[in-house]
Amino acid sequence: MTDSFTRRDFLKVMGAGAAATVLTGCGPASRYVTREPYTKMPEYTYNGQSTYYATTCRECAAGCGLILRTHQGRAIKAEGNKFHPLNQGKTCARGQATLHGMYNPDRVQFPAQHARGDATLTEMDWDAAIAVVQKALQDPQGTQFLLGTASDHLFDLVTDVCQAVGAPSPLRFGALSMFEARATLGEASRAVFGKPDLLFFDIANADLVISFGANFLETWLSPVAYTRGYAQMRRGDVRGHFVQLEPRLSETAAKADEWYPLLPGAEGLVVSALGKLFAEQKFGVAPAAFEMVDLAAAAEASGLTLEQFERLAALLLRAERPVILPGGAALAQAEGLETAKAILTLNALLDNLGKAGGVFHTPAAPLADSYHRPASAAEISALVKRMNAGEVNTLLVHGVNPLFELPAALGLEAALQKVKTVISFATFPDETALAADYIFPDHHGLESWGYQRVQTGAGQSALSGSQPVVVPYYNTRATADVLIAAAGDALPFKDEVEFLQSKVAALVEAPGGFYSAADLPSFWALFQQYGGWWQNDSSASAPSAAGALEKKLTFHAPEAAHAEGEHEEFSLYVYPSPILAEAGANKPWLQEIADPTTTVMWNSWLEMNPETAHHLGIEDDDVVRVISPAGEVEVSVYRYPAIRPDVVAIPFGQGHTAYGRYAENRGVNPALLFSAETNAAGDLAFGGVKVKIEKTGKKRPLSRLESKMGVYGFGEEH
Amino acid sequence: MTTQEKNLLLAVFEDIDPAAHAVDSLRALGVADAQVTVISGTPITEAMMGRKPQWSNVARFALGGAAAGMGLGIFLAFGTPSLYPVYVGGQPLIPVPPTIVVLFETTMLVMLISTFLGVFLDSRFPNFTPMEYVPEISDGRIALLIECAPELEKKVEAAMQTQGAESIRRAQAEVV
Amino acid sequence: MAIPKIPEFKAEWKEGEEGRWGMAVDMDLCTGCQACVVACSMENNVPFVGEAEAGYGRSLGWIRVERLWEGQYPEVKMTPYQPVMCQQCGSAPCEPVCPVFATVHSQAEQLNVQVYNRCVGTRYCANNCPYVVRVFNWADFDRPDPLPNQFNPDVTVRRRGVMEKCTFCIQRIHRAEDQAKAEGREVLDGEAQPACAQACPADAIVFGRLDDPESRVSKLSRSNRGSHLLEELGTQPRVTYLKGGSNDRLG
Amino acid sequence: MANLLEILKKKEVVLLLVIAFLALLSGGAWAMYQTQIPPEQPIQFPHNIHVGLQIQCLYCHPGAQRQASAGLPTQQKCWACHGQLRKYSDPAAPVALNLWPTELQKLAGYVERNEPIPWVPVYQVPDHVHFNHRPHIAAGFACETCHGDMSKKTVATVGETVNMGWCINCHLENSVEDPLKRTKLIDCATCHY
Amino acid sequence: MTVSAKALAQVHPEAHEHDHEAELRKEHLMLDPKPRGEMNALVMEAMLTTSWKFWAVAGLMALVTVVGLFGMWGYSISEGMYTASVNRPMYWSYFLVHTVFWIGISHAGTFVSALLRVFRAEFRRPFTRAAELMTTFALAQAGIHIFAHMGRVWLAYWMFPIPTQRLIWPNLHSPLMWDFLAINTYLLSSTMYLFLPLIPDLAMARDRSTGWRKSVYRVLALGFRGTESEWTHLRIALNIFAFAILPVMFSVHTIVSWDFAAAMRPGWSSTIFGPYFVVGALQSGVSAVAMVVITVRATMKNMTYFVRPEHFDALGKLMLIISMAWAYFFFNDYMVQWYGGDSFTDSLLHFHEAGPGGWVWFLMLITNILVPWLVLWNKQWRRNPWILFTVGLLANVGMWAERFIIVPVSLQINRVPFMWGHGVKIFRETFPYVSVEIPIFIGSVAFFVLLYMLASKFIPLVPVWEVQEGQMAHSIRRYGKEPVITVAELE
Repeated sequence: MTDSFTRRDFLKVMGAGAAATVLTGCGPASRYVTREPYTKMPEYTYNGQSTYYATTCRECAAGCGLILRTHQGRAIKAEGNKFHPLNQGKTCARGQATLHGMYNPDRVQFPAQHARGDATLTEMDWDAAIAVVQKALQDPQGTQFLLGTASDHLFDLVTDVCQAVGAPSPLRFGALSMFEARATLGEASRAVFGKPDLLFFDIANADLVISFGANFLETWLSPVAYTRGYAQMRRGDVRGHFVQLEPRLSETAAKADEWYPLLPGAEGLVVSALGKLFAEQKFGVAPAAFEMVDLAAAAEASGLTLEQFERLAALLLRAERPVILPGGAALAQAEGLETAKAILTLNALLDNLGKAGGVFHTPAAPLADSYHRPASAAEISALVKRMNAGEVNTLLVHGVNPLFELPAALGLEAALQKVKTVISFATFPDETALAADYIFPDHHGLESWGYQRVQTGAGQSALSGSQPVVVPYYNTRATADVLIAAAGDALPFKDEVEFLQSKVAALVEAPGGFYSAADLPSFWALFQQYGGWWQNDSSASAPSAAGALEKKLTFHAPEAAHAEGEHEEFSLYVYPSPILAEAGANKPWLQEIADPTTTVMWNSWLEMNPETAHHLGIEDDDVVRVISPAGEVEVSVYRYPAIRPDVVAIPFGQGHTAYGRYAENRGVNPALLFSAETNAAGDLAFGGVKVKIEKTGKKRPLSRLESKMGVYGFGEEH
Repeated sequence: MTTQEKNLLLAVFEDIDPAAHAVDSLRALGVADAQVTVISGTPITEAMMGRKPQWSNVARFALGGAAAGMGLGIFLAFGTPSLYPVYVGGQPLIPVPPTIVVLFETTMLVMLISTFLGVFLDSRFPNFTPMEYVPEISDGRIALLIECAPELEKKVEAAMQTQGAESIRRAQAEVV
Repeated sequence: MAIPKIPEFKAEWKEGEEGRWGMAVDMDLCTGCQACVVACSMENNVPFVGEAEAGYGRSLGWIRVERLWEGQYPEVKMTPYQPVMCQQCGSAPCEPVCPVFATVHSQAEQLNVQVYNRCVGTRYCANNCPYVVRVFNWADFDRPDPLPNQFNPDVTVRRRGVMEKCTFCIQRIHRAEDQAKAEGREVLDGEAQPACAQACPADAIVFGRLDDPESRVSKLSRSNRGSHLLEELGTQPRVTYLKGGSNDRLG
Repeated sequence: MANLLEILKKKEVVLLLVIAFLALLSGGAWAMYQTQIPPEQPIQFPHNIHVGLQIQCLYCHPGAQRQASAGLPTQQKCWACHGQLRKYSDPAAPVALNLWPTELQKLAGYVERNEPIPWVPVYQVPDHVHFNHRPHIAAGFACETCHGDMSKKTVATVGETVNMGWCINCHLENSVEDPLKRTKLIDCATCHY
Repeated sequence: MTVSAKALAQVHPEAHEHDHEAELRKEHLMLDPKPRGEMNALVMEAMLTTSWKFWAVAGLMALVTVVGLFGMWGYSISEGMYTASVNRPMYWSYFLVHTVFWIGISHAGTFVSALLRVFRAEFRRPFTRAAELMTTFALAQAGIHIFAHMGRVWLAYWMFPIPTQRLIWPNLHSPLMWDFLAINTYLLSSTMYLFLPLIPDLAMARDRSTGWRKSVYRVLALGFRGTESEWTHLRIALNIFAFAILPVMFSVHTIVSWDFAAAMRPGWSSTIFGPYFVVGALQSGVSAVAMVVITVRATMKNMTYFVRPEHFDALGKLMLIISMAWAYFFFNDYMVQWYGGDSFTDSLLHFHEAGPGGWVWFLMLITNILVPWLVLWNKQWRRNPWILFTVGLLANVGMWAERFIIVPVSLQINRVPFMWGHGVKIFRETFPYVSVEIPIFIGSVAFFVLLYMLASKFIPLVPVWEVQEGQMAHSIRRYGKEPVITVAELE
């Protein structure tokens, strides 16, 4: 344990004793509960009074600031950090449930060695663990790091380590960035605006938001910030108007004033058609980018009507500050990159670049020159190829669960067999950890130091800081410390805190900060106190789209699903569960939360239009086999009244085969159905997957919060 | 009950008529009505035997019980809310309609309990001491328990015989 | 045993039009994200019950986010998300039916209070609640170690057989009041925040003092967009639901 | 079957019944007693000596005037005095530990091992009662009103039967004049939530 | 096809010629007197005769009681209410159905005994005891179900208005509290009402038994001898009881109905629930009396003398009248709810009929109205114990169905459609595999039967003195050729 930790030794208050007082009710037994006071009183703490620590949420990559209430050394409640520019005191459901990750009964409790695929762990000590990592680093060319999207400080450190020892740069991956098609968005931004940026869409000040499948109230980019923006848009003097186009009515679409169910893959056509209609009516002539589109054909292919196009164009004409959002579902298509370009071009046509309610370049986060996006599926594919070729001897995985999150079709599981040593730093025994030879558990996010860059969602440049709010509950160790120890003299830091201090030292002098300090120690104290550092004023810049309107964009009608014959085909629409997202399945309270659209709890389901179900002779809770070219899953049907009849949808987030008792063997993982096909930007083109539905004759009731009878009427109960 | 000075005779009759006549003849012999107790296995009215009606306090007990029950109800309905005022549902502390329900139930409860107890208090039983009795009574016989001066005993015995008594015995203690 | 005589209660508390604490929920802003539900459960030690029990209507969340459907595809529309928690009725139907005074109207806080330790589990209150917001501890639901470390010490951990419901986070109200009293002042607007309002990313839930006409919640409650749930029952709910859309220029 | 009443006339039967009854009674009494005796403490802390030395209650239990829990002193605080006292006679050669009283040796042991002292709470309110010291101290109540005269006790013992009736009676007695205060003081939500 | 007594008479003209008086005597127990000693012997024989079959059945019932009722109840107390079928919004379920069911059954004992005593309906005499016994035992089952329904039954004593250190008293605003008072009043008073007329019969049993029974009866008979004053007190007390227990009985089921009617729920909030429930209780109760009387007659010795077709006839008529009254109240309630109902009440009514449990609603109408009306108008049919038993059983099934519809089915519908019901779940994935309510109910039926069986072997089931009193009062007079039954006023 590093010195920086021993400083916080006072937090080591007997969890057991304190917990017991809470647990036991009345009765004679409680008389013999012991209360163990602090041996030394911590600074600013009174016995029996809560202490609040600022830190950063690690449930997704957005980097919201949290305030953790701790009591007698136990973390009690996560609350939003009021000063944080991103979430401004608010939190989402996943952020609230983060404590159930830390105090989860199924965490990895000690460094361990184990046979791949076997859940029994053999405990080892940390010195041996460091030796294992050290050995791996002695073969830098054969070493590959695979990191998650949180947290950034570890990515920076690993980058440093890799540079120091000469290993290939680390790869980052996250299922949410796959679903958001971040590579496509970045590539489109580069093509249209000349800068591969994660753009900031100022919906707060817009009076018309047209979103192509952007589920920004659920998981998209930075949901808390966008929800705040949404609320501001609605609360304005003139209530902003919101239109969502996507094949199913998502939680976000439910908040839209107008929802248009369009066929997946036709987004580009619709964008072009809108651009053409708008330009023709406003300027009399359509720009080159959109002139190719045939309105009638676009309507035909997208499943919308010409009247609906007219309606949308009329809205655009009347709006003062319109903005168009490129959702992940629209971009993760074969023509996704073109679609992304079309959406950005339409924004340029609407003349909202750099204006209130429009599109901005997110300012570079502190300690970063530009945005480093996570790896696209193509890049992961390349890694898989290298693994298969035997070029990777040691794979070190942290903060990501690729065996679950990546499509099985990419072949990672087989490739792992070719890797001699797989080391996982997982806090949880997830699928990838169980496929590793060693698990050297990192602390949970709330027990860790670190920082996370705010990449989008706020106009300010912001760095969100983490600090441990409680002493680590188990015999875990910060991965940063392990790496620093393993790298030995290759790095100039003694421990993680020293590394962090060396990084933030650059900000002490930075202008426009939320606070200023004379020297590093005081800055570091304030950094902990406020949970990060950020600028006071927005420094978002206006993108320039010179010439974009003149570049021709062409789209093809999406391949229609076969509607004939016995084996009817459906487009499969997979969306990240708004509640579980990529890594929430192990938290019991998140499992218990009703899905906002279907109110299903604790399971996966297949959404199907009631008409289609009727036609196929399928009822609620019937288990069907969903077959794609890549694989098949069995899942219960939820007859969802607001989905296209030719589309079926499955949420992503369940279907774990490991990952603790609350996640294990629960629901299905739709990633098994994806093919490895990618779009021009390298993102997985999962939007084009077609599936067949087969009845199994089984029934597995879904647990719903809603009363089926009350919501759908009598006769709907089975 | 003092039985030392007086003799007790238990005359058992098969039917009501002879017993009724026996009562008359006893009266003729100068045995006071109060000294004759009619014991029967079936309720027979005093009128059948030509005797004065019995006095019963059971109804008074019932009335007293009703008053006490009402008092209990008043305490519950009006007393307890003012002992610890707890406000619920925007209702007044002591609402009228529920009070009526409570008053009714407690009144009836205590009234019936005191009626029940009244039966026993009034007829001075349970009594587990030996008593003058023959089991045939519960088979439908009617018995006259006659308390008479020793000098009258023979006459009474003869009169009973005349009236057709099945058996006449000097009352002995029967454990009942 | 001797009954100590309690002197006569003289204070006259009149149920005001507004009550003391209130909440306003802007349904136009509510995105149905369920952050309030999780926040509430974390703050109030609400147990989770597992798939089978949850599917059979035994989940214990104190808030639920309702939504219904209107129309048929493709003209189908979801009704606005509506978080429903205890409405803290001024004239609460649940209170008078409890035989043992386990749910009572707090005269000091003007809230509808569930006294867990007094509850004998007849569940009548839940039957009589028109909003169906009361939940019952059907069992001692298992929270394996070390999950109980997260328990909030300010909130009783309920055992099986006890009714429970939203308290407007009365422990936070008490904390704020205690703080204010120690400092010799009134509770400030926004000082006491229930977990749901604090978490709500869209700021759709606003909580505060109704007896202060200048508070944010008072102003919102008076808004012409506001309405109460099942107002016709005369329960005087303290939660105002705001509907939106009137100033939509493009709609 | 023998006469039921006759059975009861047998002496052995009656004796057995009496014994069974007494066993039940004493079992109950023992259980009651178990809940009433002061618990075994790790250190027989002499409150009387400390109070006798004019140390204020709030010196060691400062939480009482600002929060719900009065708090227990850390051993740092204990040692602050006792560590000095040890050196009092001759700072160069402090008293040998084994010459100290046993209880202080125990304290020294805990300090040495940096181990919290596992005190057993004496005044326990159940989980469903939320007691707050602060308003009681702020209202001017002396500690001994509830905790008894500590100058006469070594380890803490329960001076009063802490039950709801006891709380309410005191609340009533102290709000006779002020109906508003009484409303707060007998309100269920004041303690139960 | 209808077959009337008149038609039968025409088929057998000679029967008419036969001595009509003998027929009357055969028909009416009151006109067929036996010496008291003989009747005593009959009753004592019936009480004392047991066969191995009796003990086999009793043993089985005891087993079912211990396992089904007390075992499962203990399990549900230790595990929590999730072992039952309750959920949100169906907070009340079978336990309350069965509580109301047993309270309903308990009503007829008092009704038959007290109301018929008040109106001097002489046919009541041989089976008042059987009916009162049913009241007490059925109320005990009802109490068990109320307690089994509570989440924390070990704290049920908080409902007793007794002073405690907490200084807090029960809430008299609560219909459940009224219920608690009313049921206690009813249980105590019906037990006393059972015991008072039992004393002379206990004295009779005392006089005719030996051994342990004698000593027990000696204690229970309290030294009753049959003196004039004892009879007088008893008579007055019984009159007071008969008059006073009737309003108590009505109040009990009215208050039970207020548990529902006082609630703010569609379908429950109905002013007619009081009488509707009372009549419903009589419907199930009188049917249960008929079933018990038929069973007792069939299984116990010598009972054919005491219980005769005239009793079936009278009970059958009573059942028919009550069935009509029930139909009247049912329609009354339904009509008003249907006509003026808000949308939620409409949904509820629709749900009753067309919901998944719709068949239960139709079953209720068939067994409560159709069957009694079709069957009981016929004198021959209602005199047939098999038919009467079947009709009684069906009526009880129907009344169970009615309570089932009122409690769990109606609780599926409330004013918040999102929170409408999730159905009633009987089967579970884990032990005990069925909701505990089912074994507990079966156990309580067994417990009821067991108690009744044991009681029938311990107390004289026929109030011999009352029968004899009736026989003393009855006689036949002839007006011309017509023999006419006359009753003397003995009191």
